[in-house]
Amino acid sequence: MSEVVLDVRDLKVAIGRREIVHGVSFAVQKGQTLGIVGESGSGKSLTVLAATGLLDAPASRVTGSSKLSGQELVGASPAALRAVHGNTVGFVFQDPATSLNPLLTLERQITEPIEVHRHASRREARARALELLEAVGIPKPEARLSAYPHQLSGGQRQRVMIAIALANDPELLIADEPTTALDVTTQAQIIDLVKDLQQRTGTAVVWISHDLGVISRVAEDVLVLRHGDAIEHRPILELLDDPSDAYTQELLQARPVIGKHHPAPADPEQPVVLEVSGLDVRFSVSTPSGKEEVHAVDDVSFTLRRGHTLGIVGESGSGKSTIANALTGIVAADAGSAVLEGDELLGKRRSRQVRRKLAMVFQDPFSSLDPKARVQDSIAEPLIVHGLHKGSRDERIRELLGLVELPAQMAQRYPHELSGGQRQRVSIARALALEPSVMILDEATASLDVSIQAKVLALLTRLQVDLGLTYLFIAHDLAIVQQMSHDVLVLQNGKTQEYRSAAELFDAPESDYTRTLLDAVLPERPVG
Amino acid sequence: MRTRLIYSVIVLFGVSILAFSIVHLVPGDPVRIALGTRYTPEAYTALRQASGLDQPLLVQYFQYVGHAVTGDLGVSFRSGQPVTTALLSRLPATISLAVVGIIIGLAISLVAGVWAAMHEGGVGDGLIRLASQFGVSVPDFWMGLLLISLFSAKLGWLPSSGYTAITDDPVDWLKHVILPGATVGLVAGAIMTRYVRSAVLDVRSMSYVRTARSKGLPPRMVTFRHIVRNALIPIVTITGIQLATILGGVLVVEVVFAWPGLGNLVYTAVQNRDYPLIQGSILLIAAMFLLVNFIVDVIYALVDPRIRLS
Amino acid sequence: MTFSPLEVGPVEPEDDVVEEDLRIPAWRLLIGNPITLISVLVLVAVVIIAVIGQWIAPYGINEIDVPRALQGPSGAHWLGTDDLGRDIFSRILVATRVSIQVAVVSVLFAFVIGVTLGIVSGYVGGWVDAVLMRIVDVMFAFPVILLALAIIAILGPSVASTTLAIGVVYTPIFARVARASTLSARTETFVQVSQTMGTPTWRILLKRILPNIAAPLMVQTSLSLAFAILSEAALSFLGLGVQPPQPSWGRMLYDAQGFVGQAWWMSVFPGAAIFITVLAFNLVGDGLRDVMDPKQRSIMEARKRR
Amino acid sequence: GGVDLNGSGSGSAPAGGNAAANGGGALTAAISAEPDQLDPNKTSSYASFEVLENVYDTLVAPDAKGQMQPDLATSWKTSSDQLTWTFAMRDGVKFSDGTPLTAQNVAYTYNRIIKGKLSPSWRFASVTSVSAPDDKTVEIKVKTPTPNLLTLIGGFKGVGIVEEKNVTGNKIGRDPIGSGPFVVSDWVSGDHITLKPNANYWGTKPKLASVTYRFISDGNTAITALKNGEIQWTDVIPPQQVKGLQGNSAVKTAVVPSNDYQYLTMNQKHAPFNNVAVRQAIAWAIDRQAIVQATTYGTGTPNQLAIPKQSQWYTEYDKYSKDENKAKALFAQAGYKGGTINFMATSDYPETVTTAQIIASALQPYGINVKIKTVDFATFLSDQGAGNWDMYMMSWIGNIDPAEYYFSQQRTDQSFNFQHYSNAEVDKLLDAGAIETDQAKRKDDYAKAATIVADEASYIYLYNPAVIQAWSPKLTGYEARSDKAIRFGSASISQ
Ligand SMILES: Nc1ncnc2c1ncn2[C@@H]1O[C@H](COP(=O)(O)OP(=O)(O)OP(=O)(O)O)[C@@H](O)[C@H]1O
Ligand SMILES: Nc1ncnc2c1ncn2[C@@H]1O[C@H](COP(=O)(O)OP(=O)(O)OP(=O)(O)O)[C@@H](O)[C@H]1O
Ligand SMILES: [Mg+2]
Ligand SMILES: [Mg+2]
Repeated sequence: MSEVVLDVRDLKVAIGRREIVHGVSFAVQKGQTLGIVGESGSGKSLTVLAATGLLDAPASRVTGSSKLSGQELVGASPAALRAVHGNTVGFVFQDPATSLNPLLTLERQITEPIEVHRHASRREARARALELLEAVGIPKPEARLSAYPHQLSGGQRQRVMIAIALANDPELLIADEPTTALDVTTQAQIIDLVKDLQQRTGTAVVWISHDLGVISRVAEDVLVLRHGDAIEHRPILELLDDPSDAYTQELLQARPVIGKHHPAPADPEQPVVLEVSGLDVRFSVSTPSGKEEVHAVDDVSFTLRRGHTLGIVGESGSGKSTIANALTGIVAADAGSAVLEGDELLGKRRSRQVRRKLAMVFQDPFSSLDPKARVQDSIAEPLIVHGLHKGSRDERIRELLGLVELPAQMAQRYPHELSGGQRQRVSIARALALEPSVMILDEATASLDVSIQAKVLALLTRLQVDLGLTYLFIAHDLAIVQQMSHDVLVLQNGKTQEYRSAAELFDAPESDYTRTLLDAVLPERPVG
Repeated sequence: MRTRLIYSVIVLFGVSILAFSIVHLVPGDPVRIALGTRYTPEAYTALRQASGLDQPLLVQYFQYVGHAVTGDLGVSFRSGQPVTTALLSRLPATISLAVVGIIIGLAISLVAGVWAAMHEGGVGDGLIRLASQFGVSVPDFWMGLLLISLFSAKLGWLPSSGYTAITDDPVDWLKHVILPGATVGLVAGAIMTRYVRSAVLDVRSMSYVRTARSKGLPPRMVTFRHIVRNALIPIVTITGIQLATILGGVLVVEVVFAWPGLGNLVYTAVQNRDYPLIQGSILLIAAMFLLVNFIVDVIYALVDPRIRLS
Repeated sequence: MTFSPLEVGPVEPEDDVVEEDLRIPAWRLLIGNPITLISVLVLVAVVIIAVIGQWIAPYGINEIDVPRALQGPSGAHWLGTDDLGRDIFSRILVATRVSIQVAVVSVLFAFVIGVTLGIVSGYVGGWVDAVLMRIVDVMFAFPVILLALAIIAILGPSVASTTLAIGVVYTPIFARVARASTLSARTETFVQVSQTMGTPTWRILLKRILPNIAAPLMVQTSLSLAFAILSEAALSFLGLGVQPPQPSWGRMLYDAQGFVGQAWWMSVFPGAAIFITVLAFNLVGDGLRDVMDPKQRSIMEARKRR
Repeated sequence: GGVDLNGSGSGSAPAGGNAAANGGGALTAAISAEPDQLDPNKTSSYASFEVLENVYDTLVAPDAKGQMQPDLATSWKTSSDQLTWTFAMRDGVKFSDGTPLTAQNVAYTYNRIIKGKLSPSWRFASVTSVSAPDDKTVEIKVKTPTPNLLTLIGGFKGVGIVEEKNVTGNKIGRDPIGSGPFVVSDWVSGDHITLKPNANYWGTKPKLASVTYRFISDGNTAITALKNGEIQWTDVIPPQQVKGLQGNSAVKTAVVPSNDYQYLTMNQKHAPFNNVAVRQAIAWAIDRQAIVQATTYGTGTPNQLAIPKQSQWYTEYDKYSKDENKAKALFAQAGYKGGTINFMATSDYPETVTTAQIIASALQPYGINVKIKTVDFATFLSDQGAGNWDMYMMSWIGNIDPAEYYFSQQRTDQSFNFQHYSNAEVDKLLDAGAIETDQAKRKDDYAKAATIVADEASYIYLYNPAVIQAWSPKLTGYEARSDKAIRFGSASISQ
């Protein structure tokens, strides 16, 4: 047994009166990776921050013990903690967009911990920074040293974060959802990078993720957290093969995996509802150096039949949302046509009647409901605007809530009194109120936990079957696209890479790009 | 920057129209004021003609703007002095007061605001917030009278009023500028403290601050290099607003301290219905306002590479 | 497509639980803060005095009695008498109405005009926005005191013109605040949802934008009320506000200017009335900001629950 | 005294050049406003004259009692028809720049005022020509006998003798050249004006090394500065502060009755003031004592006519007192039942606002609702001319000769008869007084006219305010004068 780097015993965290982490214990050894999984809010971040003495919430209280190479961190003095942070422990946080200081050069940000802990001279620190940038795979590191964070892509920023965390060869690396905000392809690169570095330096790693797929790729051991309790703490393969806890089983179950679920079959003879051809959208972005053009959607065509689902998939920035926005009229299309049940959507002011036939459900359930409006007011809006309810309005609202499996009392609530899944259901109910011909779902489940995502997806499938709905399903996760769609359109840089029936596409991808996407999908179970 | 310039010209043009119409809408006869209590009707007509007040308003306006474009703001109706000269002679006092006031305000607000934000929710924070509310709620003329009666009348440390140019005697300049500067600075400081505090609070919860702490940096480095520096943009903004306000003339304070600033000049000009002088001062104040905004923009770019490099 | 009313199926228990409904109503939080509570009570008292002041005043506000002039505080005249022998306590009580009335009406004026301009400008954008905002810019660049001086000079000094002057001066501020908030509210997804549903613009402005920018507006309103009282005092201090013999706090300070040395009570008490009222408005504004700001609010709630 | 923090004074070399001769020290004086300009013939602001008094000379000048004495002219005589005045000029007078001052300069100045219709031109209303037959002689011809010509051309520095070169060079506004004891050496806009002794002065050389005028509009500030020793002289003193100052041994306070007067008047174009009984009723209804007390704090002198006691032209008259019964009876006689009247006051003269409030309270019992409209002085003057007022209070200042007290305000259709008073008898008396050369008869004419004016309450004369000045005991050789002329020529200051 090699040496224990971090040893956490019965760690409890309370904020205010509320205890959030109820006594968690775990240990990580040198060169080993511990994965922590759990739903959002289960206390993953709090546990790790408290264990390393980085928790800074007002009125927080930490008890228990956490030893880093034998040194007790719970209750340690700020100075003692500072000597550890950035030195023997390195941190990588979730959001690469905001975790680097926008006003400082990369050099400054990387050399800071080196100068502070190693008392290195400017030149030595700079040399080390170069080395680190090279190690994390930033091209032309010399030139990049004087760059600012906004000049880097998301993946590059996360690499810089890793460089900072590894600057002083820490014994322990804490990675809190380091790849959640990244594309699948970038995510795979970052995972490989960390594994590679770990092999070279023998650093112990604690890797937090809500995605079991990621964890199974990086970790040897897994700790499953739920509501602040450790439910399972076992080697990963053991857990995957034989989950003992019901909750773990559910997590595994809910995980979208390619080929696991298929959409209900749809009748190919159904009439065409939406016919899009040659859709083209350009944005002119004004920069101080002049106007620049972004070709967001480049000559995209597709048809959608009643009762079918068309999946649109692609990396971030590939133009998926822009297609949806052009159809709903939020952005203006530059060319092309879109005919919805005989009505041309593009290029003119559309009537209110036409607008009604296209409903949209957005990604973020937090921002798509008016925080100042009760659930019933949000659902009532389309009813009032289009005069859609025949009988009593309250009756109809209750009916719609029933359709999305929410109790009628929810009508009185405000959005902040709902969970994410409930909010997304309300959004769906509001879309249903329009009695639309086509429903556009733009990453409708991307921000939900896997178990809730699974339920919402199931709800959508049921509604499609029961009500004969037609979906335009936008997502970046190939597995759920596969689960929901009859046809799939793969988009890259606004261009169609492949547009075929889902079955054919997943069986035998034609374009290289589709293949890269499929390759980057994490396997269900790591080998060995 | 060019659009900024065009924008400034448009705003100045709008200001000139507003200034001109307002000035001429105000009742009160400048000629009678200028002639004093005894005069003959002939003298009245003569002066009216001599000052061009008998012309149609539109003609007066276009003549005014025509000259203003060449930098000629006309001559003061009362003193016969060129308006530009009269305004320039007031600038040193105005700028002295503004600079000293803003320095005092900044010093107070940076120290108190940053400290309060870094100790959010504590007793000190509560006291600073309350004190800043007191400062915002006290009428400034009141504060001025108080300072005079304490430091000048009671203790005799500082002169109660007046102004010496810094070029004549820097020590004397300082003695004279301290009290009015403190009056202006305390009020500005109270207002700015609130903004500094909330700006620092906003930054403090940013993810990159957690990153900085995770590097084990000393607290001072985290506070200044990472937090305060990122809070500078809103701080610069509110400083600019305060500076522009003081430059525009803190009339009541200037009256209390017999300070020869623009506010005092404008006030007498209004009393005398000295149209060219009023219009000139309004244009100057507006121009300074725009200039300060411009400088604020430049500082933004200096502080923030995202603005500088894009 | 027909929607057959489905049976409301058995609702399966959601296990993504919502935090228990521990929300504390905003007003409870507001008055939970002792400083805010005191400020609210002060304001309530001020409003009551504004309404009934003239009936509870022990003396008539214009009972001039020169031989009795400039007497210090005493049993007969709690806060002393002024240069014409009038009772200062009575005048302060009666003056409350004017000061509050000027502040409230002018801020109401500024609110209605400013917010309308700001919302429309921010939401509609384009040239409407450009034109409206240039006008606002011009008003901002224009020296504030001069604008007020000029308006009062044009209309002649009176309560009405003071009110209008202060209202006009504050209009662009409300316009700016409303516009800035509208600009960010406009890009909120829920507004886009309403747009895609074909909801008419007026309805979006009224039902979606306005309630969601209420927080900054409320804060701005309470701060503006404070500043409006100060502005009335400053204008009256220059002799341009409320006209004698009607008392207002600022007017009383103006009258007291010449007596600072020998009759401190003439300036201290009206000054204190201004200061206390302004402070109360500012502190309530601060309290509102804390309650309205979601981040501040959860911190407060966390503390409350402790 | 406090610490002397006065920063000006020393420093630049005096313009006159003979600083050694005057060891009288540097004086700093506070006046309430900044002069608008220093052209004596053009300015109308008192602040300017406070400075110019020490910079310019006139042909003749009043002494402390208001008697006209030689100044630039040493003697004068009138022709037997009283239509030609001949003045003999003083020898060896020079402007401060060294140019000799001759009769030509006098003729130039007077003609400049007359032809340019400058503000003092009303003083030359009866003058038909001014000429200088030689360097030593000035000849003034008048239409009608003008017994008060000396007062007209000497009572006021607005007719100070200017240098042509200084005028045509457009310098006079800020760098005036006069022949008085001092010369302007420095003007820092908004802050101060400094005078230096005039090396070419014809009279006794001033002792002071310099006089600096600072502009302080706030009375408290000025008094604080005086007590602190920042200034040594000021007239920015609210009357209510006088008592406190008089008790202070570190300050000398002068309260001297002035030649100004305060009056109340009613618009006789408007009902009910076209009815003499209503005007008289109001004269009986008001409490003069209260007004004088509340506005001047005992420094003013109640007077029911315009001319003050110290003047040789004084007439006794004290008909009115507060009498409610008389007032009621007169209102009843006029059939006036009360109503609303507009009182115009101006914030630039706070006593008008105070008086307005006292009158409002005094008239309330008679069912009269006095609405006070306070405007700034510019508006006051416009409205005064436009006639949209019922009642106002104002002062009339700088008077020496009785004609100045009564003619332009009470003679039918004169330009300052804003109340539209018209009485043939009064007109006749005023016209006669203007040309009467017999002093005693002249005094009698004015006494009669004034009595009628007061009886008919065209003006309700209230009081003569005082000249209030205060200075440091270090300042010697200075005296406060009733005509508010501030002369530092013979003053000196001990260190
Ligand atoms: N500073 C704080 N103040 C109050 N409550 C907090 C604070 N930080 C976290 N919490 C609460 O603690 C609980 C656990 O939070 P934590 O951030 O550890 O969750 P997580 O498992 O990391 O979730 P996610 O996957 O969303 O990051 C949540 O209910 C959260 O609301
Ligand atoms: N309003 C806009 N103005 C300018 N550029 C825009 C605008 N909206 C989108 N873009 C650009 O168009 C491109 C496509 O964006 P789009 O939002 O459609 O991507 P996406 O595929 O939905 O990405 P994601 O998965 O991140 O949501 C991007 O480069 C984006 O920066
Ligand atoms: Mg987390
Ligand atoms: Mg998108």
